[in-house]
Amino acid sequence: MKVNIKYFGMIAETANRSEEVLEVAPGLSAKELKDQQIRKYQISDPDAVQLAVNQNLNSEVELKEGDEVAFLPPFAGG
Amino acid sequence: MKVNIKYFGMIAETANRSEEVLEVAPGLSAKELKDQQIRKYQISDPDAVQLAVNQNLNSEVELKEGDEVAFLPPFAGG
Amino acid sequence: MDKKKPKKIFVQGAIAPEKIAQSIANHQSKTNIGAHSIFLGQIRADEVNGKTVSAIDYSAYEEMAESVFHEIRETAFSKFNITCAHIYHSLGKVKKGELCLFVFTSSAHRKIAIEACNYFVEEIKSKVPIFGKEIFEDETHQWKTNK
Amino acid sequence: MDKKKPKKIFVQGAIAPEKIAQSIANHQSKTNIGAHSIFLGQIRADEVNGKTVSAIDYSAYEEMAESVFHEIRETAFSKFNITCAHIYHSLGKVKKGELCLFVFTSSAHRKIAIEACNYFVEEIKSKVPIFGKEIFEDETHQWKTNK
Repeated sequence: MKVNIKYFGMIAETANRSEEVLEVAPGLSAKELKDQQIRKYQISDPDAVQLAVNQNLNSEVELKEGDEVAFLPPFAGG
Repeated sequence: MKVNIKYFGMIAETANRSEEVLEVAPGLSAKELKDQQIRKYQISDPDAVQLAVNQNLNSEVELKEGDEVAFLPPFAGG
Repeated sequence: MDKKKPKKIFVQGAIAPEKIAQSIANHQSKTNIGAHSIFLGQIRADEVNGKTVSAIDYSAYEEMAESVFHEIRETAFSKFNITCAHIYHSLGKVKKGELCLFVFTSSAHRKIAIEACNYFVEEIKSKVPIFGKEIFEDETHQWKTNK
Repeated sequence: MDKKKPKKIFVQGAIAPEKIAQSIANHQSKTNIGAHSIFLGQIRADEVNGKTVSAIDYSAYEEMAESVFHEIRETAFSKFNITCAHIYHSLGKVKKGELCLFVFTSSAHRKIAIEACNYFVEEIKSKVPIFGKEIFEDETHQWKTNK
């Protein structure tokens, strides 16, 4: 199944991309996707990376076809 | 001896004056002056009236020649 | 030093929004500032026994007010690591909806700017001899008291 | 109702002081307001390892940011008796000394306006997905993190 991934800030810079569509195994969890992409792009300080699935901060969910998964570095508004 | 008296806000309105120079007995305390003027002008709510002697909030002092005594109603800045 | 300069607190009539914009713009060259906190007092059209406030006419024991204000300022600079502070209060008539108080503090960090701004507002309300006559639409009035 | 209207939080580039004056002036017809509290974030020329920040380039997960911001706003209106609230944050490059955040709350009474303003600032800093690239004078950069 397909999931739409978005990368922001420092993560987008490290991954050298801001979006991609990935084909993943049904039943993959957001947490597993996070670990996989962090290894793939060698993203530093993984504990500081938060995942938003369909705009909700949550790594505990199982992904579904068409989900939007955002990789978010620490917030820096203001 | 002479003291310079200033009235502000509601007190000036009640006393119908904003300044006057009074001849008072040497040794008169600010507190005594306050009581005397409050009676004279029938100023309401005397507990809400603060006295500033030479710009310091203090009714406990003995007055000296040339002191400036201000009768201050409740503050309302802002 | 901004801190040492004696500052006038009083302005005649309402404080214009453009004055606030000008004060903000004046700080763009101070690049050690990260946060500004601003408080504005505005005249409310309060209803009292069926009558509506149309303006407040402010007066003050000016010499004492300037000196109390100077002490508040000195204390604020010793308590808070602010880079600057600007305070203006109206004298004379300020109509409903217009501004009568402008407190503006700046610091490298937000919490300091915010705490200092609150400190100024509370100190000004409780310690500075300013008096306000609330004028109703029918030209009668009552005297305002800070709670 | 001001409260219900969906609001845009993001503006391109720095926030102009004139925009702040305009926002203030727009409230002069709301005569139930007695106090405004304003917070402004300004870009500091911080020094890091001998290099000086010349600008911050802001980006955001915009759709999520707008929706998180909407929730913050709803919560603020349920927690605080404010008459209105306006918040703007920059996207793109904001130079040192320029403004990147404008939070503006109004209420009948000062404490409510001030508390609500602080609430917005803290919530925006901790919950809204905004990212900042600190650009140094030599065109190198580092990523900013809120503390």
